[in-house]
Formats: sequence, structure tokens, C-alpha cells
Amino acid sequence: MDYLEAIQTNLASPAVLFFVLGLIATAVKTDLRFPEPLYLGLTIYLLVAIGFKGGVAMSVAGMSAVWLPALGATALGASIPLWSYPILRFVGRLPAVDAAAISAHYGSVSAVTFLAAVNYLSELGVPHEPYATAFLAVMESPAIIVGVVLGKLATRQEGVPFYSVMRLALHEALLGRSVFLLVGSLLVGFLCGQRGLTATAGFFVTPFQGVLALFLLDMGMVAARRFGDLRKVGTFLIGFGILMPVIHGMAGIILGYSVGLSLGGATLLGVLAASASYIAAPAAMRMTLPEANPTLYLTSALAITFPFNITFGLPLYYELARWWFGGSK
Amino acid sequence: MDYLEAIQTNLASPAVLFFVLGLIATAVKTDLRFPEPLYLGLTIYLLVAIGFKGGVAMSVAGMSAVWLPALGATALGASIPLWSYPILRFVGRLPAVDAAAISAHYGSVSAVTFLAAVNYLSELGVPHEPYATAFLAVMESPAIIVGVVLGKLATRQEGVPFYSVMRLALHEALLGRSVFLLVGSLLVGFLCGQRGLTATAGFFVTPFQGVLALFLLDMGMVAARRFGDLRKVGTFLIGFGILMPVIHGMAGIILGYSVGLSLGGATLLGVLAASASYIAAPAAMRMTLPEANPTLYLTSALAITFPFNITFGLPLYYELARWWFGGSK
Amino acid sequence: MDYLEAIQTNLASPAVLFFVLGLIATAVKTDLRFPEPLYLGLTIYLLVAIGFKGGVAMSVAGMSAVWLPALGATALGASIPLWSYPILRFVGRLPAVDAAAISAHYGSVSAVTFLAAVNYLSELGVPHEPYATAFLAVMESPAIIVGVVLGKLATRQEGVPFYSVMRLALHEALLGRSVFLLVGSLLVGFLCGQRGLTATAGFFVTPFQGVLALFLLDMGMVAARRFGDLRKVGTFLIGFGILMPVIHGMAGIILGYSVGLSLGGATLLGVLAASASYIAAPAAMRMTLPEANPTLYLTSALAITFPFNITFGLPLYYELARWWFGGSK
Amino acid sequence: MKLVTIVGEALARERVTRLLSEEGARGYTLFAVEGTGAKGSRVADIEEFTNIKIEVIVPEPIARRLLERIQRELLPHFAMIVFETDVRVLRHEKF
Amino acid sequence: MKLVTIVGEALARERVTRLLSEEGARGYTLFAVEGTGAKGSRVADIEEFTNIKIEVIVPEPIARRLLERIQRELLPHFAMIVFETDVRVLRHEKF
Amino acid sequence: MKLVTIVGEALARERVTRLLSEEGARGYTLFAVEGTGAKGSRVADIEEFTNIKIEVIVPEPIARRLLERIQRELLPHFAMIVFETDVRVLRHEKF
Ligand SMILES: Nc1ncnc2c1ncn2[C@@H]1O[C@H](COP(=O)(O)O)[C@@H](O)[C@H]1O
Ligand SMILES: Nc1ncnc2c1ncn2[C@@H]1O[C@H](COP(=O)(O)O)[C@@H](O)[C@H]1O
Ligand SMILES: Nc1ncnc2c1ncn2[C@@H]1O[C@H](COP(=O)(O)O)[C@@H](O)[C@H]1O
Ligand code: NA
Ligand code: NA
Ligand code: NA
Repeated sequence: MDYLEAIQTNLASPAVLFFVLGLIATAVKTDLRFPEPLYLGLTIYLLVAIGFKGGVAMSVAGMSAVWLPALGATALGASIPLWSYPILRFVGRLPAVDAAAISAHYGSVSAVTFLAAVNYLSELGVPHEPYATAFLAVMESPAIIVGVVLGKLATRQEGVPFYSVMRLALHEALLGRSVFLLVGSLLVGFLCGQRGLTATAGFFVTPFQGVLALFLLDMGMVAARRFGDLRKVGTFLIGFGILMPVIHGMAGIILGYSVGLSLGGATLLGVLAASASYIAAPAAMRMTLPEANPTLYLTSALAITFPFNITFGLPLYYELARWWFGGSK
Repeated sequence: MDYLEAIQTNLASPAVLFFVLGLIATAVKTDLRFPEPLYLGLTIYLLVAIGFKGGVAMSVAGMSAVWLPALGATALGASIPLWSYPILRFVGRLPAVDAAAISAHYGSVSAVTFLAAVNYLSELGVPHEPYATAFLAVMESPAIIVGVVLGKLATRQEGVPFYSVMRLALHEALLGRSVFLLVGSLLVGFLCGQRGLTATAGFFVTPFQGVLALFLLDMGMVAARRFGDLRKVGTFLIGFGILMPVIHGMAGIILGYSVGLSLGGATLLGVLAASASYIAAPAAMRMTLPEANPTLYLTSALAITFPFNITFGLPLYYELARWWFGGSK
Repeated sequence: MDYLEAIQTNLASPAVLFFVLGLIATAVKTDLRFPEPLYLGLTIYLLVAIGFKGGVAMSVAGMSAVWLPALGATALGASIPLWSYPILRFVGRLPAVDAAAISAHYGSVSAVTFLAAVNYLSELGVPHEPYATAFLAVMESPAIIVGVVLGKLATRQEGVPFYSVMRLALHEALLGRSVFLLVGSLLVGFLCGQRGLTATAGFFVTPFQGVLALFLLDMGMVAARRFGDLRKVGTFLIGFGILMPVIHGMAGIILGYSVGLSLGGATLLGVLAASASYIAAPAAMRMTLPEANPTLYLTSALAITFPFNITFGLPLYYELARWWFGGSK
Repeated sequence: MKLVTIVGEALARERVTRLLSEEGARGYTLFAVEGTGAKGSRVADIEEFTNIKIEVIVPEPIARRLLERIQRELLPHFAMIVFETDVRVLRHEKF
Repeated sequence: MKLVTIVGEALARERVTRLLSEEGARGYTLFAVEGTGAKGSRVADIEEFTNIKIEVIVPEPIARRLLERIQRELLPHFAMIVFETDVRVLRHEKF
Repeated sequence: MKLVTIVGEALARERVTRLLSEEGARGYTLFAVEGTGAKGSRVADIEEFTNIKIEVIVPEPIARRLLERIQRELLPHFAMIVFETDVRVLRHEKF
């Protein structure tokens, strides 16, 4: 199977097709919309289900299998802003605070991209460590904290003292809605174990794939609504939003290989590294670095990187992983 | 099985009983209500699920099986306003613009009535073409466009130019929420094929019947809230709202028979013809023919025809189809 | 199995762990929240599903099996305020109207506590009469009516005539949202029978346990938000909110044993008696006894009795039932 | 014309709307809101802890009577605030 | 500055917002509400029976033109009320 | 009494409510709205693109201080409008 075939498989899955339908919905100006409570309900369901199942998988696999790759994932998430920031600042010539905010987004992760990747691997029949959700959970916060530190070090003008901003940043990064739900459900799953999953599989497993497809319809509409801002962000950021994910993806794959993950697991780690947060990170940035321009980071994360990853990125990362693992069909 | 038995089977199904419970909820003034986001969520789910499954069925059956009955259905939908309009105008003595608006509603279709019919047929164990959803999809828009043309030809006073109203009408008819979701999901299903359905059946198939039952509880409340307007619409419209569906139902059955549909498929085409839109059509009429009185068309579609079809209509159309197909048990 | 083990089993179930996660969510001030439409949607689902399944079970078991325990449950619900009122009034020295309002809450029932108990019994593998939902349905209203009568007899100052308040109380008690949904769905299930359940099990049965777990996450947040009011209600009410449920639980168990219920059924009747309403009763009280202080009854029902019952109460009532039934392992 | 606005606990809804129609208001507008005040925070997650905002446009004499009755009958029992604003309406005769 | 408020059926949304931008309003705020009036109760359960409230802050001359056009073009066909309030804004030049 | 109304991006919520309590407001009312303005359209489908409307009734001196601080601390960074209306309240001492 080559890259073209891999793309085709991905594009023919309900999840990706519904995402494209969402893009179209916005383009043709239909009056379809998912009201916020519905969006929130779907988000809560997806995060709780993935967290819970990941926690059960962790309780089965044992912490000894999880800690090393999880540590690696944390470190990778925390370092991405360290090289993204100078690129944005000095190559892209962006203001310091914007460079910091954007780098935080690319170090953090997108849960929906991760879910689409899991979906894609299971369409291909590629197995992966079921506790990979743990990597998602640990990668959401570190980059946010690093990004805020970078932003605050670079811009000192404000009256607000450094430590109070950092308290806010820590609160947002560790206790924001999505992090809390994911980590909390992971814990619940870990404590219940397999028995708890058996009792609730009819809700957390059976409808999961379909709910994800429906959610991607909504995300397609949300992402497409930002397309109008593409001309505001400039070509540098468009290039950044496509190239950097590929580099981060490769880094994640290599890391996954090094810490002993399977082909599927390394692909997922690559996808996480490649993905950019558009929920936890924007909220944290608005709170802690309000001087940063939200159009820049929202548009690049939501209107460039997210659609790229969902459609062409997933098969690409998988092919890269196969290449690195030496499996040439 | 005779008509009485057929009615009984229908009335004993959860969907219809929950509909009746909804009627009662409004009658006894309980404070139960489905907030709009919940209603929208259920609508989106039902339309996406039915469209998706219909699309998969089309990909299995092939376009060659679908195009002829779909063309017939389109033509039937577009013609219903042509005879309904003069009846409303000259027998019912309604103002031209009201006659046009009402005729658009009766030419268009009600997705929920269709779903209740599918439900009913499967309770009876009567098979039907699984791609019948395609007929639902193609019948929603044509009558709306015809109705707006009729209304605009009859009333020229307004300053708004004809072509700009028609642009609005086309947009509403073709890209309104329900049409877009249905047609879009049909396409997605068609492109994924059976494999996409297998992956998502736990969401789009497993809970479907139950969700429909819950939705009908809501629709019962919504419909009953219009009962108070029945005295405002007059006996002519009440008669029209019950008799015309039966005539349209017979026309749909005969058409289905002629284009080679099975007994079940012809019944469904009859139900579609008999049903009156209360979502796509009202929205389009408010936009394009705001002079038309919404009490008239909403009450007749929602408080007369819809409850009649759900309770007594479905078994009646099935009996009519059996009679036409010559199957006297 | 002793009480400690029983508690452990209960605390390791997903439902209870998600409840605890909800408590934590509020404690750490995460910005997670379930918007009202989502909460309403979950409530409607749970009530309709439990009612419907209970009704089907009744249609299978026949009214002859149900009427005696249901009558007993009604009587127990109606009498609980009769002894709670004097305790609150004369031991707790609460104003008459507050004593009446609180006693109504403890005579009425909490559907979620009941569901958690059903969940717990099925984790233990303890069978119970599947029509036990009928007891839930009949116990919700009587205590509310008795409580309002007590409150109105004690406080006559208001200009509003007694009979008009009683009409309001009857309307709220019999046609309030939760009572209506439960009783209505029970009826629908009773009329459809097993066949209706088979058709809709993919929605009303398959995901049920998981939805309950998610709902308890929300209820945990709601309950914890009242913890701040604990110091306002005083130690007497805190003691009342823990001790009285145990006494009522024992009364329910003994009653269940006397009318011939199984061990599981008697436990459920005990749980119902022990539980305090925090939905139907507060709404009814605000309408009919607005002079009563809502902080008192909401806090004791929602922040004391509900969490106690969910965590330590359920295993306790089960152990009490085993002891009364003479089964000492 | 006067715009009378009432913000308070959702469970008072019936009481307020009945009072409005008794005093002759020809219509009203209503929606759910969150709020914080002397009687704590209402975060609008469950009905017991939701506020509603009710807005009603009435001629001055009705406004006066409304405010009086709300003051007397509702404010003692319900978490609620009430205020009045001057507005200019289209179609005076409607109100 | 004038705050012009329009409360009426949700299906008129497009018509109102188009009119606002034609008359030069630089922004508006909008949300769903329930309501009761001469044309019955809108309980906000389905879109056909939902009201929306649209609020727009504009300088006085624009407000006058807006009200005139709404009066002429929308009020005859839609269940709707309109009113105007005086407000003091921060950053005058924004409106 | 003054009614101060703030309409702006939902993510500014914490900042606004903290400021309100620092200045001594005794309560506030808050709800989600859609809106369009200089900083684009907020369609209220996801939190990042939702507006909230915050209304607070305060005595005139507090209103003045509030407006000043909002002007200085929030308007430069957040998509937001602020305006003030005169209202007559029941129970003056509450605010
Ligand atoms: N100063 C205020 N400004 C705006 N809204 C208020 C104010 N005080 C109270 N409210 C609203 O009125 C409701 C009831 O107020 P209270 O009775 O003080 O708890 C609160 O939940 C708020 O929504
Ligand atoms: N007197 C009033 N005060 C406040 N809102 C009103 C009033 N009359 C009507 N409305 C609102 O305007 C909408 C349309 O009014 P109508 O055209 O009278 O049915 C109603 O659904 C209410 O939301
Ligand atoms: N002229 C206006 N009238 C009413 N609301 C406005 C107006 N301009 C802006 N808004 C609201 O204020 C929010 C922020 O405005 P802006 O900073 O201009 O994008 C918008 O999303 C609208 O909800
Ligand atoms: Na990343
Ligand atoms: Na039709
Ligand atoms: Na009880």
C-alpha cells in the first residue's frame, strides 16, 4: 500500500467524509449549526469515553508498561515550543507574545485528531497500545505552561505580576475542562478495571465511532468558518501550520520507536506531536497572554493544521512510521 | 389482517405511544419541555442516520435501481402543489398567497412521518427497498420551489424583485438544514459503502428506533400546542388536511407500483406523498412569502396532517397499497 | 461479604467513581459544566428508559404481582412526613413551614439514587423484581402533598386561599416533569409489552449504565456546589440527613419483606424510602410554600443525603436487608 | 413606555407570568440566565439553580402597579431583582 | 447612542440582520428567547416557535432610519416588537 | 442606579467577574449570546467563538470606576463593547 492508497482509505472513512461535509456546509452557507450545548455534550462524551477506556487499558497493562513512553511524550510536548518559538519569532518575524502563544498550541495536542487517527488505524487493521490515551492526557498541558513562560519572559510591560499569571496558567493547563475530563476519566477507568468497562461498554464503546463521525461534521463547520481568516495570517504561518506538524510527527514517531512502542503506537505518538490544540490552549492563552492575537493561533491550529492532519496528515504519518520501522510492505 | 388490526399494531408501537404521551403532556399542562438544543440534536441524529444508511443502501443497490423511482418521486412532489393550489384557492376561497404556501407544504415531505412508516413496516415484517430514503431526499425541495413561484405569480405588489425572491427560495429549498443534512449524509453513505456502516452501526443503527420514539414524544408536545389554533383555520382546512393526504397517498402508491417498487416501497412512497412538511417548508415560506399567514400552514401540517398520518394514516396507506397490489391476504 | 467489602464493591463501580470525580471537579474549580439542555436531556433519557422498562416488566408480571407492594410503598411515602415533621419541628426547632418542606423531601424519592441501587445490585448479581420502578413512580408524589398540607395547616397568614394552594400542589405533585415522564413511560411500556422493548432495546437498554455514570458525574458537581451551604444548615440537619435515611431504609426493607418482595426488591424499597427528592419536591415547594427556606431542604437533600446514600448508604441498606432476611452468609 | 425587567429564580416563573397577565400586560419575553447575588450563585445547570429574566413593556400606570405587587408578593419569598427603564416603542397601541 | 432592540420570530433573522448591515450598523448581538404576545406563545422548542432578540447600538440618525424601515418592511409580516433606549457607550467611534 | 452591560468574548468571563467583585458589585447576571462586530462573527457554537453578556446594576460612583477600569484593562485586549443605562430599581439598598 502506498501513500495514495493510504490517503484514499482515510478519505473514504465516515469520519473524514463527514468532516468534509461540514466544510461544505459552511462553504454553501446552509443554516445548519450545532448549538453549543450539543457541541459540549459531544465533547464531554468523547473525552470521557476515550479517557475511561484508556484507563481500563492502563489497569490491564500495568503502570510499568506506560510510564516510559508517557514520560517521553511529556518531554516532547514540553520541548516543541522551545524550537517553535524561535522559528516563529525570527524566521516568521512575529511579535514575541504571538510566537509564544502559537508555539504553545503546537506543543499541546488535539484530542479529535488523535481519535481520528485511532479510527484510521483500526480501519487499516493496525494494532496499537490501547493505553495510548495516556500520552494524549500527558501532552495537553506541558506546552501550554512552557508557552506562557516564554510569552511572559518576552513581554514584561504589564502590571500583572509574573507569579499570578503563572498560577492562572497552571490552573488552566491542569484543570481546564478537557484536561480534567481526560485525566479524571483515565483515573476512573484505571480504578474500575475491565469489569467497569464491561458494564458500560454499551455507551462508551458501541456508539463511539459514529459519535466521532457526527462530531467531525461539526468540527468541519467550525474549521471552515475560519477559512476567511487565512489571508489575515499570511503565507509564513500557512507554511508553518503544514510543515511543522510533519516534522513534529516524525519526531513523535522516532520517539515512539525508541521507547519501544509498536508501529501503531508510534504512529499515534507522531499524530499527537503533529496535532495542535484548539481548545485547551486558546482558552489558556486568552486568560494568560491576552495581548496575543487570537486570529493567528486559532486560524493556524483550526483552519490549517487540523484539516491538514485529518485528511492528508494521518496517512502520511502512518507511511512515515512504516518507513522508519523498516516495513516497506 | 384488516384495517382495524393494522391500526392496532400501529398504535401499540413505542413510537406512536410516545407520540400520544406527548399529546397528553401538553393537554395536562405538565412543565415537561425539550429545550431547542435537544430537539436540534435529535433532528440532526435522525436525519444523518437515515441519510447515511440510505446512501449505503444506494451504493449496494446501484444507481440503476434508484433513478427511475427517484425521478417519479420528484415529479410527484413538484406536481402536488399544482392541483392543491386551485383547490385551496377556489374551493377553500383562501387568499392566493396562503393557497400557494399551503400547497408547498403538502407537496414537500415530513421526514419523521417517513421514519414512523419505516418503523411500522418493520414491525409488520414487510420488506422495502432500503434506499427509499433517496425518495425522501428528492421530494423535500421541488414543491417548495413550485409553491413560491405560484405565490409570487399570484401576488406582485411587493417591491422585492421576482428573481431575488427565487434565489432565496432556491437557497432555502436546496440548502436548508434538513435538506442539506439528508442529501449530504446520503452522499457520505454512498461514498463509504457497507464498510463505513459496519464501523458506525453502533450509533447509526443500534439506538435508532428508540431515539425515534423519544423524538416522537417531543413532536407530540409540539403538535398538541397547535391544537388551540384549530378553530382559527376553519373546517375546510381541517378537511383538506385529512382528505388530501389520502389522495396523495394513493397517488404515491400507484406511482410506486408503476415504477416497479415492492409493496413496502410503494407504501413508503405513498406515505411521503401524503405527508406535509413542517420544517423545511415553513422556514422557506417565512423567508420568501412572509405575507402568507403561518397559522394556516403550520396548523394544518403540524396539528392535523402529521398526527393523522402517524396514527391512522400509516395503516391506511398500507392497506391501500395491499389492495392496489391485489394482495387480499 | 461484610459491610466493608460491600462498600468497596460500590465505590469501585464506574457510576460512583464518576460521582466522586464530579465532587472533585467542583472542589478544584475546573470550568467543566453540563449546560442545562444536556442535563435535561440526560434526565429525560433516564426517566423514560427506566419507566419504559418498568412498564414492560409490569406487563410481563401482571398487575396482580404489583399492586400490593405498590400500595405499601405509597403508604410509606405518605407517612414519612408525618413523623419527620414533628422531629424537625420539635427536636430540631425549625420553623413549621421549613419542617413541612423538609419532611416532604424525605418522604418523596430520588430517581437517581434508585438507579444507582439497581446498578449496585446488578454488580453484585442480586436479582430483584424488574417492576420495582413502579414503586419509584408511586412514591414521588404522596409525600409532597402531605408536606404541603402540613405546611399550610401550620402557617395560615398568607392571603392565598387553602384550596388554590392545594390545586397547585396536586398539579406539581402529579404532573411535574419527572412524575409525568416516569408514570407516562411506565404506561407506554405496559401497553407495548416485551415486543416494544425488543425493538428499542438498543437505545433504552444498551447504553443505559454508561449514561447513568455520565449523569452521576454531573450530579457530583451539582451536589458539591451545595457543600458551601452546609455550615448554614446546622448540625441538627446534617445528622437528620444521615440518620433518618437509615431509619427510613430499614422501614422500607421491613415493608418489602412483609409484602413478599425478594431480597433485592426489599433493598430497593429501602433505598427509595431512604432517598430524598431534590427535583420534584423543591419545585413543588417553591410554588406552594415559598416562605420555606430553600437552602435548608436543598442542602440536606442534595448535599447530605444524596451523597451519603450513593456512597455508603447503598451497601448499608443491602447489608440491613440481608440481616433482616436472615441471610448471614 | 416602561420596560420592567425581573431577574430571579426560575421556579418563580409561574408566579411572575400570572401576575403579569393579571395586571394586563399584553406580552412578555423570557429567557434563562446565570447570576450571582445576595442569595448565592445560580449557575444554570439544573432548574433549581437557574435564573430567568423576564422583560415586559407596559404603559406607565401598569408598570407602577406591577412593581408594587412584585414588591409585596414576590420579593419577600424569591431571590429576585426588579428594575424599570424608559423605552420608546414602535406601535404604541400594542402595549 | 441608541440601543435598538428587536424581539420577534427566529425565522425573520436573515431579514433583520440584512437590514441592519444595509443601514450601516457596525455590529449586533443576538440570542434566542421565549415570548408571548399578540401572535401567540413562542416556547422556543422548535425553530419555528422560537423568538430571537437582536440588539444593536447605533448613532441616533441610523436608529431613526432603522426604525422607519423595520416599521415599513418587517412589522406588517412578522410577529415582532421594536423599541429604543438611550445608552452611554465607551469608545463612541466604534458605533 | 446604573445598569452596566458588557458584551464580549466568553473567554474574558473570569476577568470581568473578578473586576466586578473587586469594585464592589453585589451581584451580576450573565448569559451566552451570539454577535458580530469589528472582530468578526461569534456564532456561539464553540466556547472560543461565543460571546457573553454580563449585566450589573450598581450605584453611579461604582459604575464610573467600573467603566474606567474596563476601558483601561479589558478593552485593549478583548473583543468587547460596554454601555451604561439609567434604571430605577426596587430595594435600593440591595445594590
Ligand atoms: N447587582 C446586580 N446586578 C445584576 N444582577 C443582579 C444583581 N444582584 C442580583 N442580580 C441577579 O438577581 C438574581 C437574584 O438576586 P439575589 O436575590 O440577590 O440572589 C441573581 O442571581 C442575579 O442574577
Ligand atoms: N408587552 C411586551 N413586552 C415584552 N415583550 C413582548 C411584549 N409583547 C410582545 N413581546 C415579544 O415580542 C414577540 C412578538 O410579539 P407579538 O407580535 O405581539 O406576538 C413576543 O413573542 C414576545 O417575545
Ligand atoms: N453596534 C453594536 N451593537 C450591538 N452589539 C455589538 C455592536 N458591536 C459589537 N457588538 C457586540 O460586541 C461583541 C464584540 O464586538 P467587537 O469587539 O466589535 O467584535 C460582538 O461580537 C457583538 O456581540
Ligand atoms: Na502537538
Ligand atoms: Na407530501
Ligand atoms: Na424517601
